[in-house]
Amino acid sequence: MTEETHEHPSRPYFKVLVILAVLTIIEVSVTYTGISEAILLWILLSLAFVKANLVIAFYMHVKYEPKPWLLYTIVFVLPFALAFPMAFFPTVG
Amino acid sequence: MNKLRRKSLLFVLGFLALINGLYSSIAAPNDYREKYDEIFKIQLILSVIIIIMVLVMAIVLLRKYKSNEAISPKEIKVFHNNKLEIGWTLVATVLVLYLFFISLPPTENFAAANNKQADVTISVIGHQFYWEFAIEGVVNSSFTSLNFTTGEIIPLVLFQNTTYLLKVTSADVIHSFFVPELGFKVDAVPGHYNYVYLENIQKGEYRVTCAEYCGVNHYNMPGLIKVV
Amino acid sequence: MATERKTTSYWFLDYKKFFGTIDHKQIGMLYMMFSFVNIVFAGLLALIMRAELYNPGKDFVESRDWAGYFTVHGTVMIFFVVMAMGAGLGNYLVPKMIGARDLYWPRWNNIAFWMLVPASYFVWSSMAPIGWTAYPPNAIVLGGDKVDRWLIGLILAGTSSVIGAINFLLTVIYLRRPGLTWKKLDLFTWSIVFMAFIQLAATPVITIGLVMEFLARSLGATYFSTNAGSSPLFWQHVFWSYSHPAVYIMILPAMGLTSLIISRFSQTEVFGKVSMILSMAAITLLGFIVWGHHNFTASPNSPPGWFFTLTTFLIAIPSGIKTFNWLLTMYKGKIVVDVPFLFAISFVLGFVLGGVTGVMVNTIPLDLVFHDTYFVVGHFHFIIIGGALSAVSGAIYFIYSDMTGRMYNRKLAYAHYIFWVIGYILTFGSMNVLGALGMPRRYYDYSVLSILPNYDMIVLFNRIATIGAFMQGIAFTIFVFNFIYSAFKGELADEKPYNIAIPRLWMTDEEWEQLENMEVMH
Amino acid sequence: MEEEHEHVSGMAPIVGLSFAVTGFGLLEFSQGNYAMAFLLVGIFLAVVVGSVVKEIKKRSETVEAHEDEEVPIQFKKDPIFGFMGKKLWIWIFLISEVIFFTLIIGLSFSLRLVVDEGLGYREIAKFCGLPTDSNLFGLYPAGWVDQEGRAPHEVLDIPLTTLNTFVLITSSYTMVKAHEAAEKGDFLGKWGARNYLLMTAGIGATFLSIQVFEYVSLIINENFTVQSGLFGATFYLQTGFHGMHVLGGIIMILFMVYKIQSGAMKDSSDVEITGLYWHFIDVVWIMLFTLVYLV
Repeated sequence: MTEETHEHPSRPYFKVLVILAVLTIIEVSVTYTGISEAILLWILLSLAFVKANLVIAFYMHVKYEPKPWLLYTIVFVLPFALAFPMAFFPTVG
Repeated sequence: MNKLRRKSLLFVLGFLALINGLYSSIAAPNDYREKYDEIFKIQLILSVIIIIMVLVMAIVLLRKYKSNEAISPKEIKVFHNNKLEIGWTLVATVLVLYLFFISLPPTENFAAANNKQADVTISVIGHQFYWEFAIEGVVNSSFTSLNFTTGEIIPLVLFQNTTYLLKVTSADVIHSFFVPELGFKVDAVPGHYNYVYLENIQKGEYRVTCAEYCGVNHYNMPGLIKVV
Repeated sequence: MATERKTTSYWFLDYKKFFGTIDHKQIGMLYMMFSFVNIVFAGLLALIMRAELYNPGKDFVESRDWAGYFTVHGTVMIFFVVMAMGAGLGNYLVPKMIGARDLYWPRWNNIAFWMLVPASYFVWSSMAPIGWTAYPPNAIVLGGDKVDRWLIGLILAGTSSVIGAINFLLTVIYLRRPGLTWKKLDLFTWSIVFMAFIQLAATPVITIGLVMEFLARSLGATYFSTNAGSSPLFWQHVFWSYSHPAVYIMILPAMGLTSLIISRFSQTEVFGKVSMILSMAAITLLGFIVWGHHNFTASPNSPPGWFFTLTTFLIAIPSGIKTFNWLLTMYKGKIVVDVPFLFAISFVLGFVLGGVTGVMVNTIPLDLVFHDTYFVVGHFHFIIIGGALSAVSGAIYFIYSDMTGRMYNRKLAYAHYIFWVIGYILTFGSMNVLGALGMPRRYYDYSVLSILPNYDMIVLFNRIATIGAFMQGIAFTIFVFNFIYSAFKGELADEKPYNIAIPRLWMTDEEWEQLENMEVMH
Repeated sequence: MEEEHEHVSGMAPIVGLSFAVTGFGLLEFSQGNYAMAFLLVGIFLAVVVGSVVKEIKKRSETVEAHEDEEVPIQFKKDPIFGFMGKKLWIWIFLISEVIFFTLIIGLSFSLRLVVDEGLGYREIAKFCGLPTDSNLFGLYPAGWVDQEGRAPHEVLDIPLTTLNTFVLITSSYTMVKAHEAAEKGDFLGKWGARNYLLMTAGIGATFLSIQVFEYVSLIINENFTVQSGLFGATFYLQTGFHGMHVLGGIIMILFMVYKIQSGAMKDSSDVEITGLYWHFIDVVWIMLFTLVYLV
């Protein structure tokens, strides 16, 4: 693990922080523009998705693991896919 | 071995004949029950065949390969037969899909009850521990299935030539409106309507029971449907 | 071996070891003892219930107590008997199977076990008259702390099972002996992997549900209340999204044990190992999208019943494949007929009987009659008692000499077997008949059904069921007696107690290598 | 280390059995005795903290690494999962957590979708051919509102929560810096892992205090409780569980600080594991903030 870190001496942690902050500001300000809830939902969801994945990729350094996609799939995509129908099927299905 | 095979074959045939005889002698009082009988017969016959097959296979294999000697690890064999495996996977799939597709029409029929037009709509309300019936659109038509002073059961009287839509709900906890002989049950859920469409029921008396645990007197939630 | 046994024999008499052991075998035995204690008392509850039902009318139990009994019987049997047995046998066997010294986290293993004890205390002390499904308006309106105790007990049990699951997964991933690839991993270990995955993935669901019900009871939160726009059916969905996969938590280790025992005692390898693994994977994944089949009569329209019928039917395919693979494992083998093997056959029988009745329950036109009747009770008892508990009993006989250093009494074991099989077929077979005759479950008194045309049959089959239940009671008494008596007085066991070529539990390094180099014959 | 040879652990069963104390705490909670409940849960936490501290102390006294701290002898690089090393367990645990939070947020949001007309679920459902009115939830009140008919943005203090979001994101940043420092072997320096971890814990505590303040003001000023319809009930469920995870994360970070301080920290993997957990909580908050507060 230590060798790998030396290969990436500087990771863009601060940059990510700034991007996250900016995205949050955009999110909050979008809610004050008064567009309809239905569109707002999708804008906010996609912004949140980007933010969440930034944290996962950089702060949880999935991006720097030897098998990023495997990890991402097993830990995030598969459980999400399992839980999603359980969450939404009862009410909206 | 032959003897065993012949015996088991006779046994299976006899059992199937018994089931067939049992089911052709009973006339179902309504549609739901008729479908139930039909599908249950098919499934029962298939089940009996499967169970007998498993038993026969187990007994035959056990008899044939029984030997109480230990062999050395080198002699252990691994058998592998892809064709056989794929074969029975396909058979199982076809069987299962067949069972699924014969169950579809009655399923849809039952689920679509709320879209049907009936002559009379009766709302059925579950209480702890009795049923309340009321004819929709008729004032003061409500009555309970139990006479509280005498403890008598008051029947819900239906006419054979009329079609009914039962609108089932509950006033307190979840109950289930279950008429075994008419082949249906629906849960009575507070704040939520379930529908049952009834037509062409044979004359007779049918016991209503509660099939969802609803409290101490769950077993004693009397009701009666009388068809005249 | 012989010297090692003397030290493992009566370790549990030392209180320090009894509480503090972090050895996987000893914790496995603790799990087994724990579930024995629970099964004895939960079984007694079942016998009391059956005795009450022997005659129609009220005999010697009050209705409210009776309702408490079936709640506790169900909950304890599921969480503290069958699941605990799975965890116990997994603890005992998995490290041996994969050649590890212990589990990955020995200490957490101990913590997970001792968490179960308070959990079972809370469930036992609840005696809540709600049924093990705890459907909301009923479970929420009940006063007192009974239901709260039940909820707390289950939350603790869930936490324990998540810890256990992570431990098993880590063990299998990291502690396999060199050369033991995923492909060579035996079927029991695979079954524990799938079981652990289900525990990991499904337990959060029930935790959320339990917490919601807990808050609804204690703070009046409106998760399931109709006035707030929700529905009591919401709980049913959350609950069954866990509880259906939970059924596979119980049955998967039993499947693994059956594969293990049948192949060992037939002295062959399991027929179609790859398809066995794929079947288990299919069962695991499909298990997460079938929960709606518990709600066909609760809301016939939505969510669409046909979807859940289809997915549930699909589970029948891998189950069928597994059944025939087990049977064909015997083909061209050299079968040593001994107690564990007979119990494995009993598993196959129970599994098939439960399986075909399961297909019936899943067909909606039939479910309209069978749902919440004794048919369902018969169905899942066939799977759990006839299936899972048979396999577990067989496995306990299998590893008995390794656990205690002594041999059980074979005659008593055969008596156990005969009473057990006849008992469960009588009880649960007649329960299936009762359901088809229209007797709903959780009925304290069936004399109210006297207007049904087949009332005589209902009485008759209730009596047969009671007789069968008492036969199972006798069988289990013999088992427990044999277990305890032989541990102290049984004859000392040989190094290899059964006349088998490769009892993998007792394998030497050479045997491991031979097994690993074995080629597949076509 | 005589204990180890006997395969006996004194603390483990005590920790396991002490869950009974939490159970009794919850029981008192359900009966309305909140003081007693917090006392009992406090006792449980004290037992856990005590045993972990004892364990860390014991490890700091031995020179060689503890047996279950090292990847075991039999460890063979698993072809699929082997690359993860010691942090595999937290990833496995996170699978469980992903399902947990997907369900909490998803169940709450799916309830909202059918109740809240404005979100356009009906149009999408019609477009996809799904049932537009769920039979399950027959009696909707109009909209996603509390008992007084207020929508989320009328009840919740969004500027304050935005601030809180910044706070949590910043804590994630300091956490990742702590990991970076730990990987370089800098544990005790001015910009070392310990100080960054302390900073993270402090910022996390700030987040929690703001959340507690928010709860109190919601309950007292706005009369917004778990009984305020589905909106209130699910709001407290989601944010409450998240808050509890933050609390757990802070405790975990403080353990790591103690571990560094006592010299038991041998490599960076523990900091990394704590970090993964902490960042996951951040991810959850990002979704929560969007779906609970903003939409």
